[in-house]
Amino acid sequence: MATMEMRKDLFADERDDNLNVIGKGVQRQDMPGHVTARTRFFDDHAFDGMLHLKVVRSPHHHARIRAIDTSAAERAPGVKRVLRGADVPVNKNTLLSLINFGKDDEPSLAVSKVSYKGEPVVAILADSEAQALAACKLVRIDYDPLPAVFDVEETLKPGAPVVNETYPGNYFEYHERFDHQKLRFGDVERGFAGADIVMEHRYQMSPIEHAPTETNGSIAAPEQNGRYLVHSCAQGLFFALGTTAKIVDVESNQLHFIGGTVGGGFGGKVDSLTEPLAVLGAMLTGRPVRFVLDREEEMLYGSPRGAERIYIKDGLMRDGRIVARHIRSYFDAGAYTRLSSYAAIKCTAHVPGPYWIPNVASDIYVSYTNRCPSTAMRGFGVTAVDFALEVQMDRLAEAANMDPMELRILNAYRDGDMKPHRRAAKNTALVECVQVAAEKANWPLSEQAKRASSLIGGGAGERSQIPATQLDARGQIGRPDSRNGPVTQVLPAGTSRIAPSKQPVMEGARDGRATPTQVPRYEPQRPAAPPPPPAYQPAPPPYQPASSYSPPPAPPAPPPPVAPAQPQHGAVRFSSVFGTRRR
Amino acid sequence: MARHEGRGMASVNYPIGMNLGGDPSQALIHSNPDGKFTVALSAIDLGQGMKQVSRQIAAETLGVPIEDVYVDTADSDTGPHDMGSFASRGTHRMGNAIIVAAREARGVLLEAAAEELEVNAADLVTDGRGNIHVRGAPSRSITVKATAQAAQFKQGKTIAGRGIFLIPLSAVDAETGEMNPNTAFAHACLVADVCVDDETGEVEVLRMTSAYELGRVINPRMVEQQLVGGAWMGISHALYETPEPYYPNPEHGPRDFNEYLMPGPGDIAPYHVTVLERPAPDGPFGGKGPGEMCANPVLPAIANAVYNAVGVRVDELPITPEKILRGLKANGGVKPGPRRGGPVNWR
Amino acid sequence: MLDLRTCTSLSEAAGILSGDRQALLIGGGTLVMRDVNEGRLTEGTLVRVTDPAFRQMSTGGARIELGAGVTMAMVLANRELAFLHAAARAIGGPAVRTMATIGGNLFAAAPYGDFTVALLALDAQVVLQSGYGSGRAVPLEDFLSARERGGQGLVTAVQFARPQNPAEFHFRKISRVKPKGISLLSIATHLPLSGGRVAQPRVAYGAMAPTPIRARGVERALDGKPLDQSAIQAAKQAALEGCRPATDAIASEWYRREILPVHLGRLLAGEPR
Amino acid sequence: MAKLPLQFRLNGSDRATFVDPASNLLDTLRRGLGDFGPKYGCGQGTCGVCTVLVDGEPQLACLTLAVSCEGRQIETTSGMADGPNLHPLQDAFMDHFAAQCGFCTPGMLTAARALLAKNPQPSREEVVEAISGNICRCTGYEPIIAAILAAANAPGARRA
Repeated sequence: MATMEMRKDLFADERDDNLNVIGKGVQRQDMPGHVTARTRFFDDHAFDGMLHLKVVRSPHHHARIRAIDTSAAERAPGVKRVLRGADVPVNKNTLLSLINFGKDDEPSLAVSKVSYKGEPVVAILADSEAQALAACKLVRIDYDPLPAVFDVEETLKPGAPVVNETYPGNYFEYHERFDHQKLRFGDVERGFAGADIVMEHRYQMSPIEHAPTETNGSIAAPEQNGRYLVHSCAQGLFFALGTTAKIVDVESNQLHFIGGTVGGGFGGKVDSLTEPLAVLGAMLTGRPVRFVLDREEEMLYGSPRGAERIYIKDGLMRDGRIVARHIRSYFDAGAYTRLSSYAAIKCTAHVPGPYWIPNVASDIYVSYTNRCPSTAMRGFGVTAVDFALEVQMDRLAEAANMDPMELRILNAYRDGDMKPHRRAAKNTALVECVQVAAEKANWPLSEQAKRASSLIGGGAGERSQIPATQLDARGQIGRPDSRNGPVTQVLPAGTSRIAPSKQPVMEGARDGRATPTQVPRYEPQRPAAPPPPPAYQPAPPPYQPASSYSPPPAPPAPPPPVAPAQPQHGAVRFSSVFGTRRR
Repeated sequence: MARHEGRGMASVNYPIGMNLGGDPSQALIHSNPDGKFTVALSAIDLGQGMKQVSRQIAAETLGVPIEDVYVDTADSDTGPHDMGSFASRGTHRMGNAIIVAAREARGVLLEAAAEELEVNAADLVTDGRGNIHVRGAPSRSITVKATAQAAQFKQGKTIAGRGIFLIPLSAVDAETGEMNPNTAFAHACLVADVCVDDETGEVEVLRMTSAYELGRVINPRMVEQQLVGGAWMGISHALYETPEPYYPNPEHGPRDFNEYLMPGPGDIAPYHVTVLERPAPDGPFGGKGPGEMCANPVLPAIANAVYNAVGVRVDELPITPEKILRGLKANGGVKPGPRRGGPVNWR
Repeated sequence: MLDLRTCTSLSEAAGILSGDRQALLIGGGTLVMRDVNEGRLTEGTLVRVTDPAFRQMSTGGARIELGAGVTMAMVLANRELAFLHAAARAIGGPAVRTMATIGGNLFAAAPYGDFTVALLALDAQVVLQSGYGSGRAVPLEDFLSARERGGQGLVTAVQFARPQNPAEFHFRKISRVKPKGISLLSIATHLPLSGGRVAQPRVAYGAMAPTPIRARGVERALDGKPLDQSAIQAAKQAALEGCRPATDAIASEWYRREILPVHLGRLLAGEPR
Repeated sequence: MAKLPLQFRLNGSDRATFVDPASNLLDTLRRGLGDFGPKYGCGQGTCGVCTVLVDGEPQLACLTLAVSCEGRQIETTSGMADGPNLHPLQDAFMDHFAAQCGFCTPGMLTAARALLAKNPQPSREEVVEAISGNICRCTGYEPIIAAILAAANAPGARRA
């Protein structure tokens, strides 16, 4: 019931299809292991004398910890060690500290207060899972409940409970200046004033759980030479290694991470939820330690795709052109930052969607609330805003009394159009996707829409220009009163403040050439003898070019221009993008 | 009882790779003495197919059969640094690093073969089936295996390569949001046909039709896996999923796969995808990355189709039967929108 | 830590259960093992029964008796129980049905316990054994209302009369997920027709209260009436009598109340869900 | 608490071990006997990744009391291939690209194997029912259903 076809005729002159194995539906390297159950995931490793780690989690959304009594748990059968916050060498971290982004704000084990229901407070290491679970029940924690806040806008109001002391305003701090990330392009207010129709709507996405069939977990075991082997399900092996090295305070070469084969992630395995405590446990006990979330923990405390609330205000002309768009959005980070600060930047770059609009502004907030910290998920920073944008587009089509497909094609960005983040669009193909989907769905399009192209009309006139832009100082850190401030400055048309991106670095090739698309060419003349079958012969691929289109003869495409050699050899250093990092 | 059909669409683009750059990937490739290659990485395969994508890119660039390449990932003792598998960066970033490494290894391979054949390396080509021969003269050839043996035991050459791909980190302007976010974008448009029960608010997705532009398709079977599985996830996000069913009220969170709602194997909608390939100028063989975006257009397309069917806008995900039923009551009944097109052009 | 006692006779098990407050019967394991795995159950004794009587089925006659250890798969494999197949298939997937027992289903908290809804509409009796004495049969409805208090003894079997016309018995489970999802609600109806009129109907719901409940208002509305539009309308009017549905991860109380009459009406009218 | 002795046949071989009284079959297979074919996905009976055959019937190893398997025949995906020859279901899963991350695959194959052993020519609806207790988060189920339907038509598919 699912079928796929390839439209090789479209953009054929931009491709050289004379390739050997690229573009072929050959069998996956990992498939034989999957069907024979020989694929080894992190938990499929046996260790003698392995301990099992379970954590005691907060039953409160927000509470002060008055006392922790682990004495009964320490005496329980099979218990080998009990860990508390004081046992964690660096008990405060933020994931993106590895790229100098944001302040350390999250403990591995809570010490003086808990900021979400499910926050780990104590870890138990025991000979069996059952013993660890039984001992967890013996830990006595005396809590003093605090008022909690769950709404992304309520939490930004003066007087709201402080969720995260590192960010006392309950928002992530951008550039050490603002409580949100700004995007300003043109003059949206003038755009609205000149529009035939102005509409604003509110959209919301609830959190979403990654729900991989394999839960988060890891096994850490002492290796030789004071090193520790870690079987990990991390989506970023060195990300997990670096985070662990920082938290347990060891050099990175004392950790030997093995992973790469993960039972689904979707973004839910970038947070290093288990590795630091597993390694710490192995260090302190000298035994292998297994720390695996159970399904309920994964569902409720394994960090979801964060919720978002999005307001979109559009200025529309009766002919369907969008002339101004303002987006105000709130990411629900939960109690700690994790990766939400990055999602807001990605979202800012995505505004206003795949359309060219002359006046665009956005204000993207990251709000802290007393819920499980959220993290990346498939489509991070984009999925919710795409939902909002495209439902809004449906509303605009109705308001303009226009077909929704036609409205998309009319406003679609094309090659050469200036995006609000002040870089020209290239390699676009929205128009063609709309045309092909309409054709296959038997959704009629006007002749004009059928003739449209991503290659035509982009960058014409003002479409390639950076307009004069109104700036403001709204939303200064610690000054919610400044959120409705005036325009402070008009940036002249054409102004750019950020240096254009450097060419990609591809150091390593012996000739030093950075030419990714310059690949080996094959003799066009093939021997008559058929090639030997690959080890795993897939079923005949059902991909055929659409029959209604006869693909043009494929002339050998000229090789793309060779980029100049890049003299950079490891000279790139991370620099702070926003804010500061205080360790 | 009345069931109402409706149709909605959405079009989207998606950025490939970490937003501001600064996310390097490294690859190491070496041959054993029999001309079989190992690609050592720290990339992660979560099911998206990182190992096979890497293997195909390496085999293509080396010019050897796919069976002669094995991807070994991820071991931090042997695999060089990589940021990880997220942000649709695997194929684009790691693919490029592998190309760089494989080109270097190929260069040594051809030099070793040239020495054995007593020709100029620049005149040599590979046939992708384990042979190296003089351009235009297939009879003057040597196998990759014989070449590797000669390199190791006679010539003392390491047939190996190293590669890194890095888009340098960009800053972001505080006041304008100016930045260098991404270098490649994929595109999609999706049409959803739904049926809404006006007494229960239940939505059945009848079928979906989409077009995806993904740059060069490295492996069409794996692209199909991502797009079909991702569309299922899109339906799931649109109509079913959340760990906070009454958000922002945090109560009643699901604890298991019974309480966490996702479409079952009996809820699958027929789906047709057309794939377009506009190669990314800086992608590996023009490849982009379909892994993340494939759910995104489904959510708004279904929301718009529900509106077309019964006139209810549900602006808060997920679009549960309860929200639709409340909308129908608020609207005083069904208000269908215009019919859009006829039966789909596929079976 | 947990201990295990394997009992070869039902009376031995009943004796342990009445003498040890920390003893708990483990049947198919679908409820108890989950509590063990998740650490809710860490102390006490699991009591396992290997007595063949526990899994005995007597299905040939007018009076049916099913041992409490009979699994959903066993019900599905028995053609004489065809009228119960829809209810048995409503429990989990095939692997759960190999394990899940009729006795265990009697203890499943809302929104689980769909098979019990069918038994309630069949006016079933629960056979209970306390201590080493002999069993006593109590109406299922009484058993369910006392369930939370516990201490009723060991459930050894359920008994019910075979519907004279199996076509007059219906079960329907309403889920979000197909083919296997937990209940928004479930409905079982047994509507014997006599001279074209419904005679002594029994209607039961799942997930509309903490335990399966009888729909007495619906039963009254249908009793003695031909099953026509006006009777169905009256039944829908009375559908919510006695309902106390929960708000949970699947649906709100409001939604369950809204759709119960709709699905009841469709079932009574013979329409698809 | 003393451990209990336990013996059963696992994929055709006699195996013996000692278990805690309340141990489940999944831990026994994985950590007691080293068969990592069945996976841990939930411990709740809601995901199906630990599905094994006990005397030919599908059961969830995570909810199965280990001692209840005394003397019984346990079959897992690890023993599904006949030496180097894959089971037709395994071939069909490969042909249809019916796995992505591969974590649900052992349980899916076992659920499908239980179906075909009893019903060699299932309808699509019967296939859907057979895998209804098995969660797949990657594929959207479609290639899995197609693979099982294709395997049903292959020779030797009923091979247990």
